[in-house]
Order: sequence, then structure tokens, then C-alpha cells
Amino acid sequence: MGRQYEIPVGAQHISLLEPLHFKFTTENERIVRTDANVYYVHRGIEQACCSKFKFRQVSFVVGRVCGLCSISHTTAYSQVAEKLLKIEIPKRAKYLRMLVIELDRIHSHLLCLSHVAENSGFEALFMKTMQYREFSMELLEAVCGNRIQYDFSIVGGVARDLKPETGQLILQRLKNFMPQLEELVGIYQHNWTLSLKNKGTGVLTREDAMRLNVVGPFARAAGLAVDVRNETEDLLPWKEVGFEMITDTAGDVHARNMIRLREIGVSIRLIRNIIDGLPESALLTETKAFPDGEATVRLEAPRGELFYYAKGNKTQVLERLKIKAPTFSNVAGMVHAFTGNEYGSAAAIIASYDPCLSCTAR
Amino acid sequence: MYFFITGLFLLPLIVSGLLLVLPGKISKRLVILTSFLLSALALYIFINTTAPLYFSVPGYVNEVVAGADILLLVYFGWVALRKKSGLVGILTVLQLAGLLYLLKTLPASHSMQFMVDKLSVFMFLLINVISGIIAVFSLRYIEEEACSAFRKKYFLSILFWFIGVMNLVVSSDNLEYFFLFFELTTLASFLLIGFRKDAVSVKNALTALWMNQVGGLAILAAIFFIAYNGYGEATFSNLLAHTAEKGILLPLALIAVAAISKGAQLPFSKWLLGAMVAPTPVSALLHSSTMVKIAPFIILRLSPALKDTPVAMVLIGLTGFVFIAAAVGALAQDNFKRILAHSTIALLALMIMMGAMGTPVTIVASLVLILFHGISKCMLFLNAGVLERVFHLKETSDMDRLGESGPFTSLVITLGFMSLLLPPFGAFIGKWLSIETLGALATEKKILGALVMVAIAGGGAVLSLLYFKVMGGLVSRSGEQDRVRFEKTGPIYSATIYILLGLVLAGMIGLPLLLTHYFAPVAAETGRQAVPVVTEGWNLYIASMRLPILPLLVAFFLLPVTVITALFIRFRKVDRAREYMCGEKLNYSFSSFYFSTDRATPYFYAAGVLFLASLILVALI
Amino acid sequence: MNLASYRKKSPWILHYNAGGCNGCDIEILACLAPKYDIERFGMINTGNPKQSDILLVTGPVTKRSRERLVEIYAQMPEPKVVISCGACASTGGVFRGMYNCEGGVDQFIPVDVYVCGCGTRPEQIIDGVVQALAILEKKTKELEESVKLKREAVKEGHQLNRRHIADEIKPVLS
Amino acid sequence: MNDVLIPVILILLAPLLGGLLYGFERIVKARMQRRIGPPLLQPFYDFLKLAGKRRMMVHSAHAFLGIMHFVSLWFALAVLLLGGDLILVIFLHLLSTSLLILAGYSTRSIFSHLGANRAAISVLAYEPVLIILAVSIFMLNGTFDTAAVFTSSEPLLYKMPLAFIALLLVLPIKLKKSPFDVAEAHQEITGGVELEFSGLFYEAVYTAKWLDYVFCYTLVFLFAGSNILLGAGLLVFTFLYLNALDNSTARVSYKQMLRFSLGVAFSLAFINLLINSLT
Repeated sequence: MGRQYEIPVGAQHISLLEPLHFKFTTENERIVRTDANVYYVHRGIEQACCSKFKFRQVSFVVGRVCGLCSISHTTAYSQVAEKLLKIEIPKRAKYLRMLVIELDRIHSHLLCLSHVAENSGFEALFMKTMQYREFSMELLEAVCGNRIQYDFSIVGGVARDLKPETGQLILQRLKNFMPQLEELVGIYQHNWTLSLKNKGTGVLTREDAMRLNVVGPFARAAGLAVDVRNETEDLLPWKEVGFEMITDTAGDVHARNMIRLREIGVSIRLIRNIIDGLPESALLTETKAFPDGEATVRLEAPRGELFYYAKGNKTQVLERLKIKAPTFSNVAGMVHAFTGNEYGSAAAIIASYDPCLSCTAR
Repeated sequence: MYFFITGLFLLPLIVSGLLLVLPGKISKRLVILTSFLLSALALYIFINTTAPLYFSVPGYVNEVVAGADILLLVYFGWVALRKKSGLVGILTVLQLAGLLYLLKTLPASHSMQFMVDKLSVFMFLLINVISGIIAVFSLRYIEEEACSAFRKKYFLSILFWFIGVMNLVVSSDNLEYFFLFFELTTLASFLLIGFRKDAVSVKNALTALWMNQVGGLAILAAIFFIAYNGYGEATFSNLLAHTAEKGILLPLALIAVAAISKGAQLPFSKWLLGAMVAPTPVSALLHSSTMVKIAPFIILRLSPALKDTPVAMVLIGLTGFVFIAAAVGALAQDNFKRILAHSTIALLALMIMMGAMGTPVTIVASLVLILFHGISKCMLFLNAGVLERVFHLKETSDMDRLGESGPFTSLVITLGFMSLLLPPFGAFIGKWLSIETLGALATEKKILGALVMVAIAGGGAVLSLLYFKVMGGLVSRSGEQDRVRFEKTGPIYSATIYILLGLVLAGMIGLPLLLTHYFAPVAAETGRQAVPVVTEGWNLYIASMRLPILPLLVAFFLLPVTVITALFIRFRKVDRAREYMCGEKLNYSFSSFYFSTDRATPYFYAAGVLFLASLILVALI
Repeated sequence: MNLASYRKKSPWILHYNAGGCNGCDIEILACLAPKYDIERFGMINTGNPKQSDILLVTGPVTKRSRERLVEIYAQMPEPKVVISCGACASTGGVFRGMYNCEGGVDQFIPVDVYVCGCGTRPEQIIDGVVQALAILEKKTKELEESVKLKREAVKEGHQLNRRHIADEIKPVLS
Repeated sequence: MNDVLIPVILILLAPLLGGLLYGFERIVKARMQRRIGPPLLQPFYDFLKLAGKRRMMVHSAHAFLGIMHFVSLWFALAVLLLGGDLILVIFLHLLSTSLLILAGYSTRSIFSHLGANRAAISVLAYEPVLIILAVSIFMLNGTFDTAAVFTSSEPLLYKMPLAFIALLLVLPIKLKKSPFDVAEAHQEITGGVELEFSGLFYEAVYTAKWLDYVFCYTLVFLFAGSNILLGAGLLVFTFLYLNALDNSTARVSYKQMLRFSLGVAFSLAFINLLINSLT
């Protein structure tokens, strides 16, 4: 029987949303080694995008790579396609893309936070966070017409316009949400049992984060100031609408929670600025050209840097499409940060990584 | 009656001698026959003893005893020289000096050297029946031992020697005699522990030797102080005659030290743990029926004198501490025998504590614990032997899935552990009586009682966690066969274990009867006060303690019957499903929690030494 | 009072993502949240196939998920209902024909309720579950009747680890 | 006559009462989480449904031990309600727990094993407190019989408030409520020991949980003596306290639970014992 205990989590496990498999080797429930297997969801999207679908359809297909950050995928693809087509999209479309991306970020972060609470065994907080999250789903539905899978960005611009009253609705709901956000911050920050579970668990130090090349809130919680919004201005004018970098130093689950909560605050400010300064222009740049050449695009999805590479050959169908999802960069860091923690915290740690394996495996 | 008692003394000794010279086949029959005979004798004596028997032996025996004493000590000295053990040497010299001084100064008029009262008879029954079973068991066990044919005979011979000496120990009244027999058990255990002759065995045997010699020295000192304080002859009955006098406190404390050393209580616990290197029947013998049981026996014998003295208070404190310390220590162990050893120490602490409290109920509790702990522990240790020989297992962490390869062994071990823990088994009743009487102690003795209570409550819970941990691997199995097939372990192994299992179950069923007709009279005579046991309807009253029989009867169906049935029951018309593995179909490794007490152990020993010092100090003041 | 009719009031759900995009999964999570609160119908998300009645499957079945899906389905005791949530679970959806996708859930396990949408809305999921309740009740009755029939036909004393088979298989060529 | 009749009725109705309590608790919990929650009789609907499921099990011993867990727990409860010896009651309860732990160990299921490991740790966490509690009660009443406690006119609460607090601190462990629900921990070990039970056999374990409610609330009721009004107040208070605690805490790890229970609850019980013995 030995001293070591192997615990599988997944493919089906209540604390997981997606099929993935962790095998924890534990001693007295303290994790000494982790094996991860993340490629359950591989569907072959990249190949299909280069063979089955025309390049204008692909933006709808890549949205189905991931339901949580579909807007990031569609936007990133649209951008890369626009680069191949060599067109510039209208400014209003850029602003609307940013608006939806930020709204999506709010819902994604709140979902992640609620999942952390649930996996920490704090059911009431899960319920509360999910309840507060509903506003963002409703707003997304008002803006895009669907709760998930918005198909908002298309090649050349965006699919729908933002009505002024919808803009006012967003501002109104955000105003309502502010006290709720403060309440959540209070609970995540100060609840004693939650901090017992979250503080000091799943720690990834700054050095490890740098070495293992992690991205997104996972990296920012460890003290790495990496955010595509801070680095590129060519496609979406983030700085113009008041982006601000947020980092923490602890690198544990609690720090990740805090990062997410504070980023929600930033997103709210961005959304307000976007709606206030929404320029009037067309929504779509029409073109009859076919994609040609190679292009890459980086975009900050809720989980970190999303990378798209595409190659066109002047036909309707792309020659090559490559997606590198943020979770792909994070897998090494994820596996590393388990070591030395209690198995009891493992579920919360998994949730705090906010893994999106359907992005990773495609 | 004298004849039978003498038979009980001499028969094992004679057989012990014969076994050395007889050829193998006959000695095998002899062992079985003698075991039966001894058990029968013990039973006969038990049935026919009504009043305490005091008897003296012819005068020349005194000289023989004195000579034997000196010879023994000389042998110890030789051992010390040969093994270069300074500690043993110093202790031997001290003992020798003390003995010679005593022989010279003490008057030689020893009137009553032996006393066989109900307590002795009670011990006879335990010693002879259980040890007999162990002797039979070791016939097969030692056959598989890798050693010369003579050493196999030698092993059996010492076993019987041990039984004989034990019979003498529990019936001697005179402390000088008691000293000799006490040291003879030390010798026997020394030889048995060192039986395998490897470096660890020798080292542990020496540890056992010097630790027990401390006890011997304490007895000599006690004899000296009895004479020095002017109480005349150093006999147990004489000591008991002077109950409640201040002068006997010191001898009492010293004898208690001897008991503590024999009973492997804390500063001395190392020898019993080290004894694990010996062949398993030795452990069974040391733990269940002989050797360590001398400790509660001495305390029980002295309990009327000890009762309510400061010495008893310190003793209670010490044993309370030992209980929890041993339980915590056991958690860190992985070796099956070491786990058993720790739990023995813990339960011995409880027996000694109950003896030291000396009220009717506590004495009953102590006796119940002695008997049922003996049976259960013997069963567990013999199973440890089976595990070692048949399944080649020693560590509990390797016993995963034993339930598949050895359903019977795993069942018996499970029942054995449960019998130490849960209602309605006899050992539990002892524990229960202890907790209930400790409640009374907490009312009277305030802080001490409260502290001891905490130790017992905590220790008990730790022990239950330990037993669960061990049972965990044993019962785990992946599926079921249509029919249970018990493993074949050989007639001797299975017969002895069946007998012990039968004893455990019979003791549990017959407990109300045993309490009235067996334990109560013994306790009455031991504690020198009446032990009223009354049956009223479905309740059994021991003094003021109420023992409801009905719940225990139901508990019988809930526990042993359930656990046994669980092994045999097969639900038809129910489909089988695989275990849930998150949808995967891989194999994973299992283990239980493990604990480490390395950091705490030195503190435990230090606390033990402190308690020991205060035991003497309290008596002096 | 027919006690058996109350059985359908306690559907415990099990959720498995067979390779989808998480969209439907988060909507299932949203169902548990206060706004939709499916515990009103007595539902519990057990996460344990052995105690579940309803299997909610999302996503197209990928090659690696297939075995796990069937394994989990097999561990659920009858009566059980399978709901395929979303377009891709029902038919394969946009993923249909991709090289690592095996198509809809109904290729491998019998599906009782198909919930449409990409992604499905919580209301639709709840509607699907409520439809499943009726099916669950029907299946319970069917199961009870079949068990009654079977019990009479089975002889005692066969191998325990297999389902009882009424008739022995006779060799065709003797 | 009344002294026997009421307990007997209570014992017979215990699963019913426990089920109602559980159903009510689910509603209260849902309301605390701003949900509507299931109907009051939901546990009984679950009960009926589980009875109709196809019978499946891992192996017979496992299933049988699960059933015997229920039976022995009911018996322990009966002894408690009939005014039996408190120490005996505690150990009978341990007996029933041990059968469940054995059941957990008897399979080759990882989460079942983990649950059994943790359940054994939980025993270590709450059992000393209960025993100390029993002894404290003995020191006040001079008997371990709960019958004497039920009939004593002076409520124990006034004399041993610290022990009551200690009991409140360990109750979440027994009832498997957050923050001490490590033995069940759905998100970690998906129910632990219960995991491998299904259908009719899970029913036994599920219903045993209801019995545990009655058992624990009876322990709370002990503190009111014969004062039924106070008893009812205590029950309501404990109920609200448990639910509020459940809804405002995350699950701690088993080590933290053990540390807390042995450090705080056990010390409180001990101080109470000391005070009782000194006055």
C-alpha cells in the first residue's frame, strides 16, 4: 500500500466543468506530484478551418473553440483576417469590440470567482457571485443577442450596432453592480475560512511564473506585468479608453481572486469610457479581396494572451490557421503550482487557474 | 489442592527440561498435552478455590532461592561482561550488593512464602490457557524458523519455563521469592528476545534486561525499606496488613516502580517495543498472558494499600499520560506488531490506573481488561505470526487487499481490533467501566481527575483512529467471489486462532455471567471489600455502576455478527457495478494517512522520568 | 395516494462535458444559481453517476471522451435519462465531420431529450429537464414491469456477476 | 407511562422527523442563498425515487455494511432517547460510524477510501469532546443516564455554557456542514464514503444522515433538561446557527479542522470540566 496515494480528478468530476484529467500523487493528502492530461477536447478545429469553411465563416467557427471567451476568439480571428485582407476597420467597430470583450471579461472573471468559491466549499458565495454575474449575461444578451456565443465580431467589423438606450442600460446596470462588487471584494478579501483555504495555496512565485511562461491573471497575480492591452495599440486602442495594469505579488489563489476582482473594476471603467466616447462611424468595412500572406495577432482574453496566426493563399479557404490559447501557456505553471498543497485545496486551485481546455485542445 | 498448585508450578518447569532432550515428534505431542493439562489444572484450581491458601515451603528452599538469586545475578554479570553492557553491569552489581546485604541482615524466618488467592487463580487461568495456546501455535511457527533443531527445542523449552515462572510469580507472597521469580521472567524474556541472535535482537534483549533490572532493584529496595521502617517481614500480606500507614508508602512506591518497569510504562516503554524483533509467539506471550501482566497484577495485589495514597495519585497521573502518549506513538507506526505493542502499553496503563484507584468497580474493570485484552491481543499477535509466515507481511501499509487473499485472517484481525474498541466486546466493557469511574474520580480528585479524563478521552479517540487506519487496508477488496474460500494456513495456526476467536465471542456473550460469578468474587477478595453485583431486570449493577444488558445484546448483533455476515452475505438479484474512477479505467495506488511523532517522543520519555521521580518523591514526603 | 408518482420530483443530475466549448456548461452552472434555481424541482448536481438520474451531456463527443461517456453512463442505475444539451451534443453541430469528433451523443448512448441552441439558454435546459421528468416516470414504470417479468423466469444459482439470462444458449450444431 | 411512550414515538418517527428537518433545512439554506429552494418534502421524494432505482452495488459486503450503519445508528438514537447511558450512546454511535468507515474502506474506490480516511479523522476530532461532555454531565447529575438529564429541572446550559459552545463547535463535523464537512466534501472527494452507494443502498446512508440530525439535536436538547421551552429555544438557535455557519464559511482542510476542534472545542470542554470539578 505504500505511503503514496494517487487521486484522479477527471475526466468527469464535480469540480470540473470540462473533461481534463489530473492525477495527483499525494502523501497524507499533500500533493507531491501532478500529472495532467488536458487533451480530451481536441476536435480538430484548425484543420476544419483550413479545409471545410470559407474564411468569412471561420470567425463563427473559432467562436466555438471556447464558450467563455468566444468574443476574444472571433475578434482575434477577425483581426488576423483583416490583416490578411489588409483593411482597416471603422473606429466604432473597434470600440464595440472592446466593449464586448470587457463585458465578456466581467462575466468570465465572475464565473471563475464563483467556481473558486464553490470548489472551496463555500456554496453561499458561489450562489451570490453567480447571482451578481447574471447582470453581465443580460447585458451581453442586450448587446449581442445571445447569452453566450455572441458572434459579434465578423471579418471587417462588428455584426450589430449598439443602440443609445442599450448604452444607457449598460451604464445603469454597472452603477447598480458597483456596490455588489464591493460586497464581493469584502467577502473574498476578509472571509476567514475562505482565506484559510485560499491564502498561501497554489503559490506560483514570480521567478517560476517567468520561467514557466505563464500569462493572464495567473501571471499578474504572481507579479508579472504581462497584458497585451498594455503592449499593443495597433488594433484596439486600449490606452485611449483608460486601461490600467493590475498586478499582485503573492501568487496564490487569494491573489488571483483579488486580481480578478480588481480587473472587473478596471473593465467597468473601460466600458464607461467606451460608451461615453463611442465614435460615430460605419460598422463594417466591406471588401471583396481574399486573404493573402501571413499575419499574427495577439489579444488579451480573460485568461491571458490569445495568439492567432493565419496564412492565406488568395482563395476562399485559409491555408493555415494556428491558435495558441492562454491556457496552453499556463499548463506548465498549473501543474507546477500544485506541489506541496493539500489535496483538499486542489479543486479550488484548479478553479483559480480558470483553465479553458477547449481553447487549449481546440 | 496443594498438589495441584505444585503441579502447576512444577509441570511446566519439568516439561521445559524434557523438551530440551526429547526428540522432535514426542516433544510436539508433549507440548500439546501439557498445554491441555495446564489449562485443565488452572480451571480445576479456579473452580475449587474458595478461600486464600497460604502455604510455606520447607526451609531448604530458602537456601535454594537465595542460591538461585545469586546464580542468576552472576549470569547477568557474565552477560554484561560478554556483551560489554555497562548499564547491565552496574545494575547487576547494585542488585548483587543489595541482595547480599539483605540476605545477611534479614531474619531467615520465612513463614508463608506462597499465597494463592482468587487473584492468583484468576491469573493462573489467564497464564495457562493463553500461554498454552501460544505454545501450541509456536510449534508450527518455530518449525519454519531458520535455526538449528536444538534451538527450536530450546525455544519451546523457554516458553514453558516462562509459564512455570509466571505461575510462581503470581502466587508468591514473600517479596524475596517474588524478586527471584521476577528476575527469572526477566531472564526468560531476555533469552527469548535475543533468540534470533542478530545485532538488533541482542541490543533489544539487553535493553529489556537492564530496564527490568531497574524493577528488580526497586523490589530489593522495597524489601530493605520494609525492614528499615520496622514492618517486619517483606511479604505482600504483611504490606496489606499495614494499610494506611505512612511508612509503607515508600516500599509501595518502589514496588510500583517495579510494576512500571515490567509493564513497559513510559520511561521503560522501549523494551517492549524492542521485543518485536523476537519470533512472534514471544510477542504474543509477553503481551497477552505473561510478563507485562505482572504490572497490573502487582498493582491489583497492592490496591487496598495503594488506594487513596499520594502514590496512587501519581500512578494514576502517570498512567493517564502513558495512555495518551502510547496511543499517539502508535499512530506513527507502520509495523503491525509495533502498533499492537503501543496499544498494549496504552491498555496496560488503563489496567494499572484502574488497579491503583482500588474501588470495587475499578478493580472489576481492571480484571476485565486484563482478561479480555489478553485474549484479544493474543489473537492479534498470533495473526501477526500468520501474516508473517503465510502472507509474508509485516507492515500494515503492505496489507492492502488482504481481504482478498486472506479473508479469514483479515476478518479475525478486524474483529480483534474492534474487540478492543467497541461495544459489546469484553475489552470495551472494561474501558467503559474505566471511563465511568473516572467520572467519579474527576468529581473527587478535581484537577487530577479532569486531566486523566482528558487523557483517556483523547487517547481513546486516537486509538480508534489507529484501528480504523489499520483495518482500512485489510478490508479493502475489489470484487467478490460467489463463495468465500478461507485461506488454508495449516491446522495448528487455524485451530489456535479459532479457539481464541471462540474465546473472544464466548467471553462477550457470557459477560453478564462472568461478571457475577467470575470477576466479582475475584475483585472482592483483591480489593478487600464487597463487590455487589446485582441483576435487576435488564440491568446489571456493579456497586453503583449500571450495565444495561439489552443494548449490549443488540450491539452483539450489530457488530460481530454484522462484520462476519458482511463477509458471507451475497445479495442475489442485485447487479454489480464498477467503482467510480471519474470515468477513467486506470489502476491507482492506495494508502492511509501516516503520522510522525519523532519530535514528541523525547518529551514523552522526559515526562515519564519526571513522573517516576515524583512517584518516589511523593512517597518520601 | 400513489406514492410512486412522487418519484419524478427528485431528479438528480450529472453533468459531463464530452468535448464542447464550455458554453452550455456554464449555462448549466447558471441553472443552479439563484436566478434560475433548479433546486426548486428537487434537482441536485451530484457529480456522482451512481446516484444520478439525469445525465446532461454537452459538446460533440471527441474520440477520447467517448469511452468515459459510456463508462459514466453505464454506472448510472436505471431508470436514467440522457439529455443532450446544445446543438453539438445533439448532432455534432459545427464540429460535425472534424477529424477528432465522433458526432452527436446519440451515436453512443440513447438520448431521450434533445435541447437545441448554441449555446442553450438556461430556460431551455430547465425545459429539457422537465421534459425528462415525464420520461423518467415512464421509464420507471417500464423498468418495474420488466423486473416483474424477469423475476419469474430466472432460475437461482447462476453466476452472480452477470445479468441473469432467462434461457440457456443451446449449441446449434450438436 | 409517558416517560416511555414519548421516547418510543420519537424513536419510531425519528427518520420522519429527521427528513422533515433536512427538508426544512434545505429551504432555509436556499432562502439564505436568495433562492426559492426545494419543497419541504423533497427528502421524501428523494427517498421514494431511490427506492425505485435499479439495484446496483460494488459488492455485497459494502452494501450490507451501509445498511447496518443505518440500523446501528437508529439503535444508538433509540438508546439515547430512552435515557440510556451517555457513554454507551457515544460508543454505539461510534460503532455505527465505524461500520460506515469499514464500508468505505471495503471498496477499491479512491474517493471512498479518502472519505473513510477523513471520517476516521473526524472521529478523532469530535469524539473526545463528546466524552468530556458526558463526564461533565455526570459530574453535575451523578449519573451517566440521559433519563436523569431529561427530567432534571435545572437546565445544564446554565451550569456548563462552555461545554455547550464546545458542542456547537463540533456539531458541524458530525452533521457534515461547512466549514467542517471534510468527510463528505463534494467538490473534493464527491461525497466520500457515500460515493459508491446507489439506489436502495444509498437510501440507507441517506436516511442515516437524517437520523444523525435527530441524534445531534437531541444532544443539544439535553442541555435544556426538562425545560421544554428552553429546549425548543436551543433547538431553534442551533438550527439557525448551523445554517448561518454553513452559509458563511468555506471548507477548511482536515488538518485545520483537527487543530481547531482539538485546540478550541476540546479546550473549552476541558475548562468546563475543570470548573465543574472545582465548584
